[in-house]
Amino acid sequence: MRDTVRKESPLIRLRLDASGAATPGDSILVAQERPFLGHLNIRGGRGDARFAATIARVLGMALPIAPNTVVCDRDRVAYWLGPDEWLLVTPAGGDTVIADSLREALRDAFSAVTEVGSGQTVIVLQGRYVRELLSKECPLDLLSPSFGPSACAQTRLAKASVLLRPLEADGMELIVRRSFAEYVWAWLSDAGAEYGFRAGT
Amino acid sequence: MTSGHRLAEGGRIDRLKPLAFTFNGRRYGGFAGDTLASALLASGVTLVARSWKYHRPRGVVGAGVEEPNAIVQLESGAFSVPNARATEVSLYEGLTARSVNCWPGPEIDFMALVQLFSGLMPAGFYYKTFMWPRRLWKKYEHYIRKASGLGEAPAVADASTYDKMNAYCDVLVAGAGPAGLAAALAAGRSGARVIVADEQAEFGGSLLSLGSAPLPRIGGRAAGHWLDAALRELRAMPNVRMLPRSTVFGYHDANYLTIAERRHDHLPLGERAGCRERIWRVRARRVVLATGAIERPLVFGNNDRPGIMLASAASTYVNRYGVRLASRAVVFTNNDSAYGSALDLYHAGIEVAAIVDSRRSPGGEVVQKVRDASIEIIGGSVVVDTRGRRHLSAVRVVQMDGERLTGRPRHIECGLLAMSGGWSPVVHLHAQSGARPRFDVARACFVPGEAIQGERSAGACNGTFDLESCMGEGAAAGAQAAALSGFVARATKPPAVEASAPKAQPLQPLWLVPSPRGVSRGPRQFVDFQNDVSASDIALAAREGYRSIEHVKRYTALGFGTDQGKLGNINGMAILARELGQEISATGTTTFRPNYTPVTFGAIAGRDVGELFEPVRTTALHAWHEERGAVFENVGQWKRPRYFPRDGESMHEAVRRECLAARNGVAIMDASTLGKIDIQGPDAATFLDLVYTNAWRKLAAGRCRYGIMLDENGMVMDDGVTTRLAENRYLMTTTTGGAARVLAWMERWLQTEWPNLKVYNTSVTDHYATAAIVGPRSREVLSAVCSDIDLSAAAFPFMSCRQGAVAGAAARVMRISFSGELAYEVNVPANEARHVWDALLAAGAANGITPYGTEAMHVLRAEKGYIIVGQDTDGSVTPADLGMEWLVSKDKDFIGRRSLLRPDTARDDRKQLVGLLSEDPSVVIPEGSQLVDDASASASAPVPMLGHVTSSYESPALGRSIALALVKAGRRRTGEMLLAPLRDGRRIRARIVSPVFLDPEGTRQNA
Amino acid sequence: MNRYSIFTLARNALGGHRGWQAAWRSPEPKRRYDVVIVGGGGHGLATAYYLAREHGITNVAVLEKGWIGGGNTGRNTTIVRSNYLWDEATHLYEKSLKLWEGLSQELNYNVMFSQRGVLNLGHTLQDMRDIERRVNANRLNGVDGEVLTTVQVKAMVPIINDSAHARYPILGASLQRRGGTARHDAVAWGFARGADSRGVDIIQNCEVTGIRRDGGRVTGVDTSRGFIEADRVGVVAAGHCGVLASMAGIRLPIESHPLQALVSEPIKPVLDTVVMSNAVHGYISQADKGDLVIGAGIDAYVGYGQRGSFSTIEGTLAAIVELFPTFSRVRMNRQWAGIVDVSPDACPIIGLTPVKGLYFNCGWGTGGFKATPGSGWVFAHTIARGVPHELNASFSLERFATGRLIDEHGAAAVAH
Amino acid sequence: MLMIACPWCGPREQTEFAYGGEAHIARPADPDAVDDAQWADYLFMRTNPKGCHREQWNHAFGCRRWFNVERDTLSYRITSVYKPGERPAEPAA
Ligand SMILES: Cc1cc2nc3c(=O)[nH]c(=O)nc-3n(C[C@H](O)[C@H](O)[C@H](O)COP(=O)(O)OP(=O)(O)OC[C@H]3O[C@@H](n4cnc5c(N)ncnc54)[C@H](O)[C@@H]3O)c2cc1C
Ligand SMILES: NC(=O)c1ccc[n+]([C@@H]2O[C@H](COP(=O)([O-])OP(=O)(O)OC[C@H]3O[C@@H](n4cnc5c(N)ncnc54)[C@H](O)[C@@H]3O)[C@@H](O)[C@H]2O)c1
Ligand SMILES: Cc1cc2nc3c(=O)[nH]c(=O)nc-3n(C[C@H](O)[C@H](O)[C@H](O)COP(=O)(O)O)c2cc1C
Ligand SMILES: [Zn+2]
Repeated sequence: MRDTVRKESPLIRLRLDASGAATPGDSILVAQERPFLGHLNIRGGRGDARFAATIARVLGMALPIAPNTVVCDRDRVAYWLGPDEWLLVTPAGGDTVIADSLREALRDAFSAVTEVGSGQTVIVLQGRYVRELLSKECPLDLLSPSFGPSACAQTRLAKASVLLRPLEADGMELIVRRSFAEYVWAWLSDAGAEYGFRAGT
Repeated sequence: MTSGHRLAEGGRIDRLKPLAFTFNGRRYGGFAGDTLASALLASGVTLVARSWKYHRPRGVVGAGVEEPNAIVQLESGAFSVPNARATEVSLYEGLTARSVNCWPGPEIDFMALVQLFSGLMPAGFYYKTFMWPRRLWKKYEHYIRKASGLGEAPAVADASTYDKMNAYCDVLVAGAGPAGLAAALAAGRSGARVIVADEQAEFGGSLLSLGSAPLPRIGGRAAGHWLDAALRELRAMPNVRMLPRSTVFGYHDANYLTIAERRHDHLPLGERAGCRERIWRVRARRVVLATGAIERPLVFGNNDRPGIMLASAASTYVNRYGVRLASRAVVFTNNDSAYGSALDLYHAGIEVAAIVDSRRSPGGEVVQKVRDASIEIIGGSVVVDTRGRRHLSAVRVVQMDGERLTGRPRHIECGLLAMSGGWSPVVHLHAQSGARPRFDVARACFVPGEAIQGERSAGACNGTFDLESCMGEGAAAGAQAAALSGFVARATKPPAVEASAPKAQPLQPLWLVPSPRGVSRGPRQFVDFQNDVSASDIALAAREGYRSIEHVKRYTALGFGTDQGKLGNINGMAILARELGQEISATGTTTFRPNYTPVTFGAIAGRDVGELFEPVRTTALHAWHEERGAVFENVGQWKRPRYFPRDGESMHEAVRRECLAARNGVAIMDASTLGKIDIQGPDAATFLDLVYTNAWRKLAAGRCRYGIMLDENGMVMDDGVTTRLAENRYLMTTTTGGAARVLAWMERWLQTEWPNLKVYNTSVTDHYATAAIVGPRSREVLSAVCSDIDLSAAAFPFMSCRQGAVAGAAARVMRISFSGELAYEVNVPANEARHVWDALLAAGAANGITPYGTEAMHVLRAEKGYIIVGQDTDGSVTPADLGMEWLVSKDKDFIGRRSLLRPDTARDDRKQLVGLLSEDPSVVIPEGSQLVDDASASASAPVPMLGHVTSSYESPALGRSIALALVKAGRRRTGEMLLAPLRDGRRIRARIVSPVFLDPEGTRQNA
Repeated sequence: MNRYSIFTLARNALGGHRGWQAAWRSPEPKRRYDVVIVGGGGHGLATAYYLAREHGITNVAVLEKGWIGGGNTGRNTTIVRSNYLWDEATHLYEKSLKLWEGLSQELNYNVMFSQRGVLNLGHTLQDMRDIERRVNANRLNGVDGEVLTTVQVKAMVPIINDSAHARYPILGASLQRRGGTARHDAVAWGFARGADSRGVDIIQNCEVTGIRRDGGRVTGVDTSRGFIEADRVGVVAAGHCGVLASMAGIRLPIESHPLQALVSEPIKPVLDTVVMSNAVHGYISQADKGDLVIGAGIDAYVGYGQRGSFSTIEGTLAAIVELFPTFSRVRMNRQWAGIVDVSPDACPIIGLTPVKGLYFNCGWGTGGFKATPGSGWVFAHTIARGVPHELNASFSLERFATGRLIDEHGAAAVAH
Repeated sequence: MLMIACPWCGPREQTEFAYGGEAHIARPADPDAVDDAQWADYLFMRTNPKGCHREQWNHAFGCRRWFNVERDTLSYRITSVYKPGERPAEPAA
């Protein structure tokens, strides 16, 4: 029954699917939406050593302990959001199962597992000038090499909060809230015009 | 050797690239590399402006940002730039400019008539006049305003776009003269991240203005070659960012500096693409200030005529722009540097009639060179006055003995007077950083004081005036800055400089040239050219008790102009010090503030205008609303449908239809914008008990409850329904506008006051979309798309929650009602919202399901007497004021409770929420109306007011108007008749009733 | 005292303006005064003036740590209006406005009070409800006020962005025609001159460093120029009132914040009205000299630095360009900040303290310039009589304990 | 423009944070045990010093944690950053 439910991503109104593929290059900066991934907000671990172990057992991967880092495991990425807060991004549909098993395993622990997948979306930017583009209204030192793969940061992009994760080869992943997604996209395309901003699929 | 006013050769202009431009309607020619000022001078145009107050003829005085006079309006329409400084404007093909503040033009300016009355217009004259008769002040002021201002704001919107950039660097170098370049090279070679910015089009600073005569050699080669090589080297370094045409305009706390980069304005209008300006916000570990020095004018009689300029500016026009400024010149100085200028003029073929030097017996190498060129040196003398109508024609030279003028005056004819009163280091950024410049008596200038932030000054801005030392300081500062940022700077010896400024004889401070008839009676001796402040104005201010330099600034307008007193301030301070018999250090400076030079509003606004002014937040159903022609309302950052007009309907008709559908059939609303917070943890109930006024522990899982929360002052701050999803899990809803505030508020209490409470809050506002299905037919409609929830009243009672599939989507359905009808709120993941919404509309089609907006929602809730926080409350309303004592627990503490017990807050005659029915049911009392009683209705002001109308509508269900109001002791007055006096003179009579107009028993919602 | 008029000006012109006396003396402090006023801003000087004029108390010193008018009086955006929401505030500010209307003549000093009208724009439906409520209340209180439509706003301010497609379109405005601006420095100087001519000593560069008390009574103040005895001390030190309160051992419900302002380069007249917007957060007027005077936001943190954050300036100029697109190419010349004393209900505290003879007048926050004459008038009364005037009776310190706040935040109007 | 070292995320720019006012104002454990004046003291009275100030900040655009900052209100210089429940580091002698 569930399969028949039609989904719409936060950026549906932009009709990105119609925009065709573009390859990033010197004068092209490509942005894509990665819709419908599973997003789980995980809270816990305050003074509870078992929490980490339980998570690691259930997920088969550890949560990042160092602030502003990620742990990637195959197709899942865990982001540090706070000293007792993480985001787990899974392939589409994967979140429900994981959420259920986490809740079950953490039954007795002070914790919270919350589905937030419809509340945010992923935008991937690719191209040589991605960091320069974001630097326009992100106050982080994005041109510093220390912000590389395995790092992540919750920060500000213009007037929206974003979660940033550097990808290999000039890529950057942005996780934005659904209701801010169009604003962020509009900002990116406006500020990115000089770098040949294009929507990709 | 020359053709007209342009030298045949030399300078950095490109004679192969002629450019045409228009000034005051006349066409002229210049070359690539010119500024507007140099092109005008090379075209023989010297009268370029009229002064602000007296409309005196004015010419170009400087060659850079210090220029006070040559203010022009550039271009027109969307490209118009008010108050551009001709000395900063790069010439381009087709440039159009005109003088400002004169009519019809600077040559003939009718406003110059005010000069006749200038005796009546000393500093602060307007404080003494225009007071009688009182009512005429408006007229006087009208003319004062007309006379004020320089350029004009464009009349049309700006077509340009602006950009901003955040940048981090190890070393920021402000200024790319020899000191700055040496610093950038030293820091850049260490591998440090370097940004070097200079306000000019070309890097090089004063090196760009060197003449051919005493040409220094740097590192064994001609200065120009060294410069080219240095720039090549810098360009090749990937760690160095060079920003020409970029002014460091602000030095803020924590080594945060702001830079305005101008990317466009040097290009012909047709070639301008991309953003016009870019603001750089730089976090620098260390800063090297290498901003140079500005030459000081001398203060003597009629020192403001066109043809009188700074000696260094004269050099620049001759050397850098190849301008033949005049055929005959006089130089007036108190120091050596103007001797170099004299030589520059001389080598350019300009006759230098004399150097007037206030020092009795100038000597030394450079003086000798001048003598060798057979230029007369008149020592121990000063220029006391000048002649000329629209241009300088002669100067009057008198011998000076101490402060006394002696001997016979001598007139020397000349078309150019190049003056130098010494140099003022550009300590502006240093001072902005919080440091205090100190007065250096030996060098007779303010120099940087002790650093407060991570900065160091090098070169002329540090009071160092010879090239070799400037470069040495620059290199040292650059290397030190890199080292302090953790880089290893190889100790490279700064390049040796040969034949730079020959050993100097000390300057003789000369702040005010004695006036033959005394300062107050003699010809005006201008201190601040732009604001027409003269030495006598400063003396007057001091005499009248305005003794602080800050008072003098404000009384006379000294330094208030677009140049911020870059030329005049120092002389003004010294003149004041003399008037008060103080040291200059005791007088001090006025406060240096950003901006170093003016910055375009649009650039500082950046992209945050128009569509991007503020994020537009929309729900997952926004596209549908648009398709259905919704009229939207801004609620915080959200766009919410206000109503859905059908063809030709007015708002009134649409809202009426929507309301009736909800009351009689079924209606549907997008309620997704409500804040939703998932609250989990063993202490969740305890926590809710603290943030809400009512009790939460006993609420059963699967049940919902309305709550209000107070601020600690006891006033209502938000409300909403919270559902207990499970033993340790609640879903809280908040108002649309309050969502972020409430979450932040709860987090703050948890993290700082009650860290031991085991509670986690997660915002799920964006994750869930919410459809409210409202009306007697809502059960029917919902059951058509939801088979796994028993929707019967018994199985699914009012104020409870069920999980199930709605149109196949996993949903939480709450049976809650903001309308008083049988109603359900369906929460589904927002990605599936449209699917579910479409299904609900399809299922309701047969029942005429009607989408409705916030306006109908407001009417429906008002009929039930439900409040809107922020509309029916205003931050001064308690639960009791709203008649909600029943929601206030007596058995527990909660935020704001203690405040409710204070005598004023506990009063029972406070403003209370009541219902109002106008006597004439067809009259809707305007929201915001004030209410008075019969007795005071005809009283004269102040009329005692009892309260005001917070919400007011025509109620389709009741067939009449209704209103809610906050009224003093309102509940006790139930039944009384009040009056709402309207501004149009009408008085609406209305009776106080219960705020619940419809179905007080709640039978409809419990159906 | 020289009288100021066009005739005396003409007469003095003949003498090269050498005949003018000092507008105020610069005396050495005496050992004792009947009343010491701490703070030589507009409010302190006005207090001294009215003490002398209305109550005949002339053995008064105004102690100023720097130069008079150098605090917020000299760094504000000079908006004057009286259309506040709550009765108490309205009456106080209206008293002030009435004094403004004759101030130049009364002081014989042109303070350039210019009633060019103040517009408060509404951008949301709730803004408009609030405007209706406030204007209705004003009129019943005898204060002029009108509600304008968007079209009327546009007619008054042709350069304003009246697009219905703006992010926050202008839905209307309130207008107080009697509101306007005044020349801030002149207000301080005019009151100083008036007070001085009645015998008040204005002592600059005299910082109060301690408040001495004998048990529950105040006995005088320690200053950078020695101890000065007085059994009545009125503190009117705006941003520094918290510092002075702690000298007297009392605490105030006040926080001091940086509030910034900026001016453009002078341009020819284009904006004849004061325009304030709450939702888009900017307020602007054009000074007689031609510069656009723009108030920037308040920084959230406590700050005594007379400087704020650049981000605040960015937000303000975005709002200004959004409201006035033709100002995009105008340039910002200078920015600065003052230290504003913000109270929890955005209303002042004027009255007695637990220490006998010690009076405080503070908490004017972002909006006290307009109150200068009125504030001085009621404070003089309070000090002279030892009890508040009925106009400031509600503005007591006790209200924070009883809960009787006068919550001007509720007015949803910026308090300038 | 401050640069604030979030105890978790490290130095971040001021615009990522929200200010929370004076720190270490404890809510009366039993609000009923205090009189109106004491309650007003807790609610409204602030030390508002010119100089060293301990205050709360929230890393609003980052990890959303509240923490304490010791800052000079005149120079705006930050002298210490510490987590809730902790005391500021003693200034180095
Ligand atoms: C940017 C800005 C814009 C504003 N805009 C407006 C506006 O448009 N309209 C409006 O009505 N209001 C406005 N205000 C508010 C208004 O400026 C103030 O409320 C008002 O000027 C306060 O006047 P005052 O005389 O009380 O304070 P101030 O003028 O600040 O005077 C207090 C004086 O006390 C002195 N002092 C402090 N400590 C001591 C001590 N220990 N010893 C001796 N002297 C001391 C100070 O040096 C200062 O001179 C604005 C304020 C600012 C900063
Ligand atoms: N003979 C004398 O008495 C005398 C006096 C002064 C200077 N000089 C000579 O001038 C030279 C000084 O060299 P220097 O490098 O110190 O200064 P400089 O004047 O050569 O260079 C300073 C540069 O900084 C730029 N600048 C200033 N403020 C800026 C800002 N806020 N943002 C961006 N750019 C800014 C200027 O436009 C200029 O290009 C030396 O050669 C020295 O001998 C001689
Ligand atoms: C209403 C008003 C108008 C002002 N206009 C100007 C102006 O035209 N030019 C200028 O340089 N400064 C102007 N200023 C700012 C002052 O120069 C100064 O910055 C301000 O009084 C604060 O003092 P400070 O910068 O010395 O601390 C103005 C200030 C005010 C309050
Ligand atoms: Zn953080």
